[in-house]
Amino acid sequence: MHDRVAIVGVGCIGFRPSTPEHSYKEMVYEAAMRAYTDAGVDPRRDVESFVTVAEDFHEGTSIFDEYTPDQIGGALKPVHTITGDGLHGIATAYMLIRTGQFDIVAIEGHSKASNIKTLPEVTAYAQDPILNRPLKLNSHFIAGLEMNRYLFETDSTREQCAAVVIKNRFNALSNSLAPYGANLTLEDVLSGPVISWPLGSREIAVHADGAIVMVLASEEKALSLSDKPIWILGTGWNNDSPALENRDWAHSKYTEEAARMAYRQAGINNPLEAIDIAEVDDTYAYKELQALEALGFCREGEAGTLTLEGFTSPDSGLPVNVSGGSLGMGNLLEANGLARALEIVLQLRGEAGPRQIENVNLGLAQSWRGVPTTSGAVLILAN
Amino acid sequence: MTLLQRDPKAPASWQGELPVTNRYTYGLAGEKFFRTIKDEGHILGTHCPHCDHTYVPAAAFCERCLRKLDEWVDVGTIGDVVTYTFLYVSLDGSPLEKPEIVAFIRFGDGGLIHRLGEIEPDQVEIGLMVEAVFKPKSKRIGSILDIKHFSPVKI
Amino acid sequence: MTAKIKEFPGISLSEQDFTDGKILFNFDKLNGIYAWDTGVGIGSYLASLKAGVILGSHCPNCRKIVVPPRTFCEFCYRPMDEFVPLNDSGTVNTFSLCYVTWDVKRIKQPEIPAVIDIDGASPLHGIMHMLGEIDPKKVKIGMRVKAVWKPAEERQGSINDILYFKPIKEV
Amino acid sequence: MGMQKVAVVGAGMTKFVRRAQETAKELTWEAAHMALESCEMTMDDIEAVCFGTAPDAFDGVHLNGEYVSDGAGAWRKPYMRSYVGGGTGVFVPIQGWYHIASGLFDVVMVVAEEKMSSYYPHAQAAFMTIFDHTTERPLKPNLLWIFAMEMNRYMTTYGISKADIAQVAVQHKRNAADHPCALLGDKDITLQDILNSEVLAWPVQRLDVSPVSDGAVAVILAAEHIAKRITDKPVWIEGVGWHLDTSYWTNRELAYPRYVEYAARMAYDMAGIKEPRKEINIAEPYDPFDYKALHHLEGLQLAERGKAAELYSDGTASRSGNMPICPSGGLLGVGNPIAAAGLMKIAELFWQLRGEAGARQVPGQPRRGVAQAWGDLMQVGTVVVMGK
Repeated sequence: MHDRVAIVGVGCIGFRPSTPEHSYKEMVYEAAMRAYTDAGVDPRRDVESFVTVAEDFHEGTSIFDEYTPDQIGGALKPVHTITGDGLHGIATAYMLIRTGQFDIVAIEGHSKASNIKTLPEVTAYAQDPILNRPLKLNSHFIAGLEMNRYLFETDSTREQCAAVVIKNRFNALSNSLAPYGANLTLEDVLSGPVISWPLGSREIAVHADGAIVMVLASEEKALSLSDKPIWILGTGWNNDSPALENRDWAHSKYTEEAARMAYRQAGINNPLEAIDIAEVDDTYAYKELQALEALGFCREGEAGTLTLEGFTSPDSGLPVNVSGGSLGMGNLLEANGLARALEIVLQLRGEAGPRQIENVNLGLAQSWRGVPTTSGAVLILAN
Repeated sequence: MTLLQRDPKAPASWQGELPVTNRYTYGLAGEKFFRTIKDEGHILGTHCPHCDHTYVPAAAFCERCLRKLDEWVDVGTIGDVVTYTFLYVSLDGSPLEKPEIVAFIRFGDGGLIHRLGEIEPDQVEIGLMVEAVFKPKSKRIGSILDIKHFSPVKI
Repeated sequence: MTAKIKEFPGISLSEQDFTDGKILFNFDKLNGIYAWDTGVGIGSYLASLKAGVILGSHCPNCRKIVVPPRTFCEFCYRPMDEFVPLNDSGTVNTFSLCYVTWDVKRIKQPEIPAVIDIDGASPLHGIMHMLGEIDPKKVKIGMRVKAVWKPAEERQGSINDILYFKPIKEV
Repeated sequence: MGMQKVAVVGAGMTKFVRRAQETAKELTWEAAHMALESCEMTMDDIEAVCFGTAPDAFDGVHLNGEYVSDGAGAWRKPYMRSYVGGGTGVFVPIQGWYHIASGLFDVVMVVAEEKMSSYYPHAQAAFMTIFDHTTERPLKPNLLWIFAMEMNRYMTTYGISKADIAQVAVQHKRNAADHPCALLGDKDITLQDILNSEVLAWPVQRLDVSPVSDGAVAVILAAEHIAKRITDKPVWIEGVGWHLDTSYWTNRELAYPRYVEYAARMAYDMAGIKEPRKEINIAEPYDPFDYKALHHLEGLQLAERGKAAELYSDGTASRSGNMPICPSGGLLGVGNPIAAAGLMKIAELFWQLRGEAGARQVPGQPRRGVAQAWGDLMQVGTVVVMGK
């Protein structure tokens, strides 16, 4: 059994509102080639198993697993799909290596969101067909309900949520991978159209296309392949009730539970002390605040104040979403968690360029699968 | 990274649809839950004695312990607004001129997602007591839409 | 333990139960519209079909020619180096005589789908298409066939620019 | 430190029916609930949940794994859904296996569910969307096409007759008559019934095909130290394997499933099996169509290429034969709610190896079995070897 597992290669392509020059297979191939080159492996010879994260209706194909192997070098190899976020995929690769049956495993996630012409209706098809779908409501209503209850229970404000948008889109200006960098004011964010009050349109991450591939390896292989292996110290994932009728509307219970699992593995008791940098889900701005509380970085109701005070800015106490988050890099569907993890890997390697944070040794990535789900995952990485 | 040149006449994209058409049965619990809404205008839940949790809408099983639930309870037609939103976009993403008022209304330990009606947006608040307004019995088919909306309880 | 299981759950319904209103149910339909980016490989394939040519691509490493064309080889994982126009003829690798449409309608005259190994591509490299202008009883694996194209002005850059493949009359 | 050994310790399933009244969540719950009861466990004992279902189009819910999660017992637990098309049913126990073998968990609930009847009016129509959206779907393909074409290629390559193949359907449907959950068990069915059934897509006839069905199956997996505490009859997962071939199915030899061979070799290696024909006592190859069982027996190295039909004609495959094949009745007899059908084979081996299969019990105290599923575009093999 291999106890220690590291990320030894990363590759990506994108991230842009549309990518008409290549098909999804060609796009993924480029990201994968970069990851394999980065890891110094030949996928046909060295990579023993492959994991893809994808959902049929996001691809427009039933049984999308069929179309996953070729572009990642997995043809006629042990390949499987997880219908989860990229962090679920990393956790899967982590488990596969820990069994001792595999030394090197690759994980792929991508978005061709620009190809889905009816995305709101596709998203709504995830609602319960008997209880909810007959109401014919745009799925943003679920975020509106959640945000409103979150603000109510925690005494947080729309301004605090807007501060997340300002921070993350400003951070994105220093990230050449991020298409949605901007220098915004509170007024800019709050004056945008309302989508599902209290949720405004500028608090919603816009979709983008792109692909991310990572290569994971057992300790022995990692040390021989890489000068800068990034170790997986903990993985956690969890679901709250999928039913809108049974869930906790204010708290991200799945993140609390996923974090508990990951912290236990990593031996972390005080996350704020232990963790130097975090990338969390911000596909809706309030989700960042909710996540920071669920992850135990602060008490309930404090995340908004800390954000307004700049505590989560790059040069401050706990830099959060230095990459720009999903608000800056775009909502990448199943690849969202991989984008969060990618930034942590780059930061821990000291390869984050103009946005590099000093002295980072331990980082956390967190993801959520979007409305209407209650599915989240946490990954803890160290250099 | 490709050596090949894309044919300059290549079409940018290929258009198509994913034809998915479904028929959903309401299932073991849904059958009785919606029959009762249709025939009696009552809202039912099921209670899990093991977890001391009352599921509304009624469920056939407890999601926490997976035990079978057969203790049915009538939870009345009045509940409180746990959270609400004013929704300005329609199902296809186009803007709505007049927002929909959508709420989660608590019954038992669960509740229902529905529209609020007979109310102005500025009157909506968390904790507001609202009552189910049913369609006339003759128009009810056994659907969540047999409830027209929830409106403030008239005192 | 398991051997004690006597009763297995699961309630079986008939179509009549639905039409008689014995149970409650509803319908829905996904409005799922997509515009899939064709990219370099398939984009060029479609453009070639419009011009009346079946296009393949060549892997310099495996020395094989594949169809439909792609920009990288899935077996050696290296970039393909050139597009190769193939012949519009081939050999029936396998086929079926199908009396049911995709949406389960019965038909009297069978559709004849086939995998056709395309001339000019490496062995066992074919595409799926239909056979036509042939008596269903006479279709054989190994039979030589040729594409029947739509008139040039009606072609749209689609696999349907080929109407079907018909037998080549051996001289 | 060695890899944690993993055992199956409980199983449950629903009847396989043409149209279930239960929702997808309820079917899932019924199987999961029965699996818990079968080994006297509660949800407090379950540390993680693995779920399998094939395309979302059937249940008719986007992100279907999330929607069904409560039925599987995923509430506030680590939960993932794995997905390899038709191969999913035998993959999801592999997913459960790596959850435990990794050392992260000790007890995992594994559930597979399919409610094909929710795709209306015709479940088969959903399969049009498994083909390539740009290069194949415009031809309006039918799922039967690829099976019929693969069957034709297989028959022609090896000179196998329709009657050779129809023996499979006869035996599996007869076996299924003893399965309490079966949809199409028939003790009296004959070779002529199969050969005279309506032609759908030559060479495929109506009775060569397993029926569209609804159903769910669950098994509970446990690490060695727990398994031994729960039961004196754990059934060990001795080997697992899976392989996915290229998407370009028209660029492959269809007469032989090399992806099944690779998956089988992976599982046999792990199980330490050198001579599968001698060391495997029961086989549950995937049989959505009768020829597929033969195709897969060859891929599983349990028969020479083109010779699997002989296992049926010489009696080896019968329930009292040397290597009973699909004593459950298989998909052809029990039914084919896709992912659930694969996991049914795992449940069958569990019951058979414990001697709890009732009227279906194969004689001679079998020691080891193999279950296999197949899926995607004639493309994926998933294999699990189980032993006492």
